Amino acid sequence: MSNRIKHVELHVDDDGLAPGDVMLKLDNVSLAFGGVKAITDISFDIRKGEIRAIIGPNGAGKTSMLNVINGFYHPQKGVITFRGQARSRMQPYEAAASGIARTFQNVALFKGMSTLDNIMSGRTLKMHRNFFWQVLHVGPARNEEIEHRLKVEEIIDFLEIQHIRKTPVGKLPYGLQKRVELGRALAMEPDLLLLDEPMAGMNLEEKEDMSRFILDVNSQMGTTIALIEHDMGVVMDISDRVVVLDYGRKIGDGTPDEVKTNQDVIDAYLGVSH
Amino acid sequence: MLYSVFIDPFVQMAEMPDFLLQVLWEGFVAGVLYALIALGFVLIYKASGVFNFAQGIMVVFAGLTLVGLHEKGVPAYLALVLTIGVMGLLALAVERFVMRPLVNQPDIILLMSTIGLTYFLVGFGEFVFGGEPKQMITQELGLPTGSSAFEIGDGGLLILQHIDIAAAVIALIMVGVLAVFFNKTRIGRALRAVADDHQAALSVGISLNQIWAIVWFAAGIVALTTGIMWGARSDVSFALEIIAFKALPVLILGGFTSIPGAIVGGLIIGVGEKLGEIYWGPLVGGGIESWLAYMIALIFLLFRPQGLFGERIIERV
Amino acid sequence: MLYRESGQYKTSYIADQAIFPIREDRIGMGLIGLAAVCIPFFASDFFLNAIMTPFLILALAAIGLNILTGYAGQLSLGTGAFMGVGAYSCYKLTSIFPDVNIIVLVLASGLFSAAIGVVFGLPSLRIKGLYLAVTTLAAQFFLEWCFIRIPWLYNYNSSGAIEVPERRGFGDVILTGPSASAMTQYFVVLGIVVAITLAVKNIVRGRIGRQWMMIRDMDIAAELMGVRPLTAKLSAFAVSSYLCGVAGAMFIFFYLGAAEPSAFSITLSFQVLFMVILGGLGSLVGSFFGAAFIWGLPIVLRAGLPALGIGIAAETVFHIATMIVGALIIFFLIVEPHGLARLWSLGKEKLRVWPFPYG
Amino acid sequence: DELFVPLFSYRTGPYAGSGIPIANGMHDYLTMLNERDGGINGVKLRIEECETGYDTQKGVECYEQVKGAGALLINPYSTGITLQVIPKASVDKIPVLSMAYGLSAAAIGNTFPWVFNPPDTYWDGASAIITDIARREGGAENLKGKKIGYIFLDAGYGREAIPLLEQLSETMGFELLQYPVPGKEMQNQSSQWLNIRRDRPDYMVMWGWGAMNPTAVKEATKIRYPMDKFYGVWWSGGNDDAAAGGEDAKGFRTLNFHGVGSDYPVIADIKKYVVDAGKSQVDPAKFADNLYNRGVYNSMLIAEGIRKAQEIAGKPMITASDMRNGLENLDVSEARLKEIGMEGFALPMKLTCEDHSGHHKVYIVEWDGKDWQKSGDWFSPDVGTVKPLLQKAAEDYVASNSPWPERTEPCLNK
Amino acid sequence: MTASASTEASPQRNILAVNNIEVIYDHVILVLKGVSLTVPEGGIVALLGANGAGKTTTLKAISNLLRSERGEVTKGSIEFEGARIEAQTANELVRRGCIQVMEGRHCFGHLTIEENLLTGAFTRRDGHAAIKHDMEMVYDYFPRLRERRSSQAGYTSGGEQQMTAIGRALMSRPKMILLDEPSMGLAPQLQEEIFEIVKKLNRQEGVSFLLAEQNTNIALRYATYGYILESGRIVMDGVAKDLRENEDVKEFYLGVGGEGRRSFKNVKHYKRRKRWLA
Ligand SMILES: Nc1ncnc2c1ncn2[C@@H]1O[C@H](COP(=O)(O)OP(=O)(O)OP(=O)(O)O)[C@@H](O)[C@H]1O
Ligand SMILES: Nc1ncnc2c1ncn2[C@@H]1O[C@H](COP(=O)(O)OP(=O)(O)OP(=O)(O)O)[C@@H](O)[C@H]1O
Ligand SMILES: [Mg+2]
Ligand SMILES: [Mg+2]
Repeated sequence: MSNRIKHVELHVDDDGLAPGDVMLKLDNVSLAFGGVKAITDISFDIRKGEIRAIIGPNGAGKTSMLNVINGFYHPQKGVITFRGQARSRMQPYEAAASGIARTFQNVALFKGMSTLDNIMSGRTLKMHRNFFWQVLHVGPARNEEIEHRLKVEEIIDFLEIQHIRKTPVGKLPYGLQKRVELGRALAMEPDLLLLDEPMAGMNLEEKEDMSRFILDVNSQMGTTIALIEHDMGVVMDISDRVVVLDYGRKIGDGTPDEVKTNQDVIDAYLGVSH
Repeated sequence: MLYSVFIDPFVQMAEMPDFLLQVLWEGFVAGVLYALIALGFVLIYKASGVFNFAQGIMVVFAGLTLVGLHEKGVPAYLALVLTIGVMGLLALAVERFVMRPLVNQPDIILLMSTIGLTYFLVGFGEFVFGGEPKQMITQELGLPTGSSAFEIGDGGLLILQHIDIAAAVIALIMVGVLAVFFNKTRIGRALRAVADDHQAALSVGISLNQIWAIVWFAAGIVALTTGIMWGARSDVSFALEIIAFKALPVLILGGFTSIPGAIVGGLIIGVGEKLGEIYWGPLVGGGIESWLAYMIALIFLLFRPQGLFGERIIERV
Repeated sequence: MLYRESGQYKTSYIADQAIFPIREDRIGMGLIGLAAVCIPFFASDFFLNAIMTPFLILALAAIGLNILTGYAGQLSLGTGAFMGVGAYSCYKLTSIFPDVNIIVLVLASGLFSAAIGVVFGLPSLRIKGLYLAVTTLAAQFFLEWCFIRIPWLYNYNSSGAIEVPERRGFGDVILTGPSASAMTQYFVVLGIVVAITLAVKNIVRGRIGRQWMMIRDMDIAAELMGVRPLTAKLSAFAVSSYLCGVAGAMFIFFYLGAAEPSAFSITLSFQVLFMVILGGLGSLVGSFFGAAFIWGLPIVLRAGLPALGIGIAAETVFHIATMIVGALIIFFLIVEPHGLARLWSLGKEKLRVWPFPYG
Repeated sequence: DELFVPLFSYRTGPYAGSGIPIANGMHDYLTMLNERDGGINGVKLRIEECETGYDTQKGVECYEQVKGAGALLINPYSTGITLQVIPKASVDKIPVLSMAYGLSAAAIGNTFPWVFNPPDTYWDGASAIITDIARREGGAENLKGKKIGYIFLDAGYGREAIPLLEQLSETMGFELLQYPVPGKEMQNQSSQWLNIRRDRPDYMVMWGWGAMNPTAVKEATKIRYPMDKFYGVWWSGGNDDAAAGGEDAKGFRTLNFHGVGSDYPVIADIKKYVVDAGKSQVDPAKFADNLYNRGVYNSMLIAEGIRKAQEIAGKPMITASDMRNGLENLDVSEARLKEIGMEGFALPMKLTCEDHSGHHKVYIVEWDGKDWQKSGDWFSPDVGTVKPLLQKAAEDYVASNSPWPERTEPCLNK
Repeated sequence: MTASASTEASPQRNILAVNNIEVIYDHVILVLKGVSLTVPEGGIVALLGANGAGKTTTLKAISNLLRSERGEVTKGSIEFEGARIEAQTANELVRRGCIQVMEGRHCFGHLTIEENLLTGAFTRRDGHAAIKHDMEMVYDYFPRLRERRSSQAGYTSGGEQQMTAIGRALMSRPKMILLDEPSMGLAPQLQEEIFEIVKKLNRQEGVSFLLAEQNTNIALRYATYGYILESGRIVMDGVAKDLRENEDVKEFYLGVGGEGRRSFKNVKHYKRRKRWLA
């Protein structure tokens, strides 16, 4: 298979934000399901270009937080500002269109499709050829397909999953599925990438690989990343800032070192200081 | 136009109250019978997540076996017992040769296998018993026949068939017993677990084989009851199979997993379509009964996508 | 190794994305194509008329349903009625435009069923799975009722049936009506089916097809990746109903020759559904396999069984054929739940590792 | 060699209840000819059933199958299938014998040279029923203002009679109320009968088939409809149909055009050569019931058609187009009836090139709780009304099916 | 086969013995190529290996769940308490006292947490009180579950589901538990806790464990014996302590090279090759 693409092309942002500016901001956001308060009155922000970790015990509301950010849950209270614009009820596909991509805690790949198609599916928003060209599959439609295929091949190379290109993802072992899912999110060339426990179920070596991918995406493509992870080693090593949740509330926010020594955080989550 | 849609039907209802009562009663009876068919579907769906397309044909098959045995000279009650036995065997065979090899397959595949089963039973049933409609042995089974008429107001008449009353009573008892059995017992919980995830159910030691044999048998008994009751209304023949489709809107309205839902859904559909056909049908040329039930169900669904009593469709990432 | 991919390197993505990237497959397809063209010169009229033509037409309907159910994951039991819409539209079109080539009209009639399909597809935005089946059933029964109750649809014929008029095209060849030759009709159907199948293949391997599959496999994730459920689902309904409509029109114009509303009953819907599931959800070749099986097998059995045991009564043959079809459906599902198409590719897989049992 | 006589039949599916006795009757008469006489004029008949399940699609398939195998004629046994095969058979030149069913307009022989519907069309049937009602009311003028309900299978078959009934309702001044029964709701007619109960029609006329009949009879008894005012066309006259209502159905009446019971030499011969010899599928308890006899009558037409064809062709081996001639020149006289053991079983009948139906006399049978009994005499439908309507219907058919082939077949009985 | 050789020598009775099994999916995909392992009575054995090595497949082969995935054991034998079990059904095995916690949680989404736990006790016949008692025990292990006991499992968080899955297995009072990635998605202190529970059940009630775990660090701390699986073959096995000392294991599974713990920030950009494959 082609090895022509050696170099991973950089994605250049055009949203006018400089690295370090606040990209996404949550103010006093609350979300409850019946009696269950998943998120209570949380405020925090994500800055452009950073790796932001979200940690906390099980059921603390981390996943719910990501769901709020990309419009799958609608908070009862609070304001979400993305790139300076306050967002009202936003549908998930609108969030996707505005440049937010994510991976899921329970792998949510398209089970009936191959790895290649899964990653191609990340390009959906970027493809525009209309129905009639698609029917004919000549000229523009085919060129478009190939152009995006090149992009996808870059990602495949980058994630080192060439060998499973044509395998239906349902048959892949768990760890590779997670990797494909990352690839699918990357294919969207998002400005903000939300990762929900990308390293769960991986062994050390694979976690190292994954960390490397995340760091590379962050530094080479300039993608802002929010990441939920339970492996403190990883979180402390690769993230720029960490926010800690417990029972839907924020109990800590700061650099890894600050968080590590925060007594509330140690009591609620870490158990022992790392 | 508006008058004939919104006012006239009600005027008609008020003018002939005895007739309205009769319509409601007929709707009620039809609803009970729909509910009986739906009940068979619910049992199996609840226990395996399988939409048992063959339920309709099982109704015919059970009825035919009963009547067929009787025609061959077996006394009615013995025939009843033997038929129950046959339904038991059928349950075992289905479990062994259809369900067991298809464990953990997607719903639609299981649905398809029951369609295969339908073909098989149609062929087999006609092969053994022939295709002629047979008369249900209502009297021989000691079921009431005849009817009572009640005077209502001046000159109004309400006619109740005894067999219909019996059908309603039996259906209600059946629903009650099954509802208790499936909601209050260990097996009941296991059933719901199986419907959620075959593999996980296996992994906690739930015996799918046993459970499926039990529910298919239960569904067979329900089918037999349905067969007797429908058969008493018309005849036992393969044309009945088509009526089983009516169970679909009933099911959907009640929710696929709810036993009481089946009866409530049945009644809403039964009464709704009778009222619709009698009072509104003439506006568009009649015969709307063939789709009204589905439209009623559709409208309900738009408000409650899981039916009235169905389990919420879980959406979470 | 009778069948292998190794040694066939793709030097471009275009080649990689070809419909048949493997040489053996291309050779196989070539042979099938050749056979399809040659059949009429050897086969009897019965074989063409009663087996091949309806098989092709139903395969197209199965592809239509497959788009909706197999690719977009929306279960539909209304295929029969959508085919009916196509048939009745085509009938009306032929009486309104008697001079237009019938093939154009057949292709146009699909548009009407596409429109109706979209209307009945609207509830799919809220209703899912088996529950959606009831909406399509509503469509099925409602449309069937329309076919009976709207006499304008069948030009006020007293019988309520539609009769296919004689139409000529391509010079003066009789295309439809009782005097059309089996061979002509077969070739017309073959041409339409092959052309549409290729177009569909193009759609499903491109962006639109992927969107359908995304919705099917995990609608929530699809939405989070920017797929609009509205457009994805409705476009599936539209394309699917279009194909069903065209198939329905051909079914009447090139096969039955006349039709009463009962030709488009729920039985037909189920028949097509069987084809799709048995052939393989989400597989175009599968639709052909499924159609061949469900349509061809009973006919072959009915014609073939008496030859085996002399003197079986007609209805016994019928019963036995029904039983065998039922048992075979179950058997195939057990052997391979993903349908004949999957069995086919497993078979190729086996050939690939041959002579070893596995690789 | 053999003459191939295919019989389309249905012993399966929702209509099997009516289909089975008919199929047995047709089959057994022809078998009897084979057994007793060694066929017709020394040529054996090859009798083959093709199972249609009353399904038009399967009917077309059967048609294709027998067409290739050299069928003498098509005997579709379903109005739907008849409608489908009429255009095809006219091109393929195979006669269609749709005995008392199918397209009424096919009686016009000059338009439909290949289709035969003796002894009566549906329109004859409808007109006969109205005639009988008028007789009971003491004259056609007394029908004015009466309500006549028409409950019918909502398919080609049931709708076939509507144009005539509408016409009669206009000319005679009675109100026609229609109660369609969708095919798939045949066994669930409570709505229709509720409506009937509300509308209280003075008479009910039924065009039912298969499982529709017994259900309707039952429902009628349930709403206590006066059964002696409930008429069925000949196809609603199965023994099982009426038996579903049992004693309560007493008085239910249907049209008939052949004998009931087994007191005819022909039936005795069938019993002797076929049933007792174990060559029939008929359930002995149902031997010679009403629809069985109708099957016998149907086969008699086939056999007499063949005989005539052989006579015209001057040789025993005939083709489909010889068969057409035979049917067109069919003339079953009193003497001939006697010869074939059908004296009193049927009336003499005759077809011509112009008239492929004949509009023969019919009579009424009444259910006595256990069996059908002849009630009243043979009488004629109102041919004067029916004929011009048929002519017009045939013209309409030609107009909407243009280009419809001109008749080229010579008329031999001119 | 080093695996069987080393264990045959041990005098302990084995509760589980897997002998040289081969597993094929879909009739063509060979996944396990002769895997042998044993779990001694009262032992905790860890099964380690990279993604796709076949850990899950091995566990499913043991608990007879393969058939429902269209996989089959084509060679070799599996013995539980001395009896062959390959031909048995999954539920029979649970009845005998061997239960599996499946990878990826597999909770019954429409059942509440409490009902989920109760299904775990399906095979038990020792009365309501005993079951109730055990449920309290599970709630004591996982207080979070007590809070959410009446929520439908499908709506709970990933970690909550994982706890439910483990708790459900505990409810059957098994003699042996097959744990597939028990710590996946759990917060760090809970991960530690799970293994404490494992240790406790093992000590107090003599429950044996076979666990497939990616967190090698924890797994080897609690396990008595370990196997390392690579592409469907056992490539190394040994007493846990020895494995922890092994240089390769240290480097690839524990992340402690010669110079102590590596930072994830500075991982190298080339693929390393595992030495034992050489
Ligand atoms: N749709 C919902 N309906 C009801 N409860 C919900 C829903 N979504 C989340 N919850 C509840 O909200 C709480 C927070 O859930 P969330 O998934 O955000 O936790 P989490 O921090 O991601 O935990 P984990 O680390 O275990 O994944 C949990 O108790 C969960 O049960
Ligand atoms: N149902 C299946 N059909 C075909 N192949 C499968 C199937 N399930 C698993 N496999 C293949 O079997 C191999 C082993 O998978 P398995 O899930 O056992 O790995 P694992 O060691 O548990 O990995 P992980 O740590 O990622 O869970 C993988 O290569 C996978 O692709
Ligand atoms: Mg989470
Ligand atoms: Mg695993």
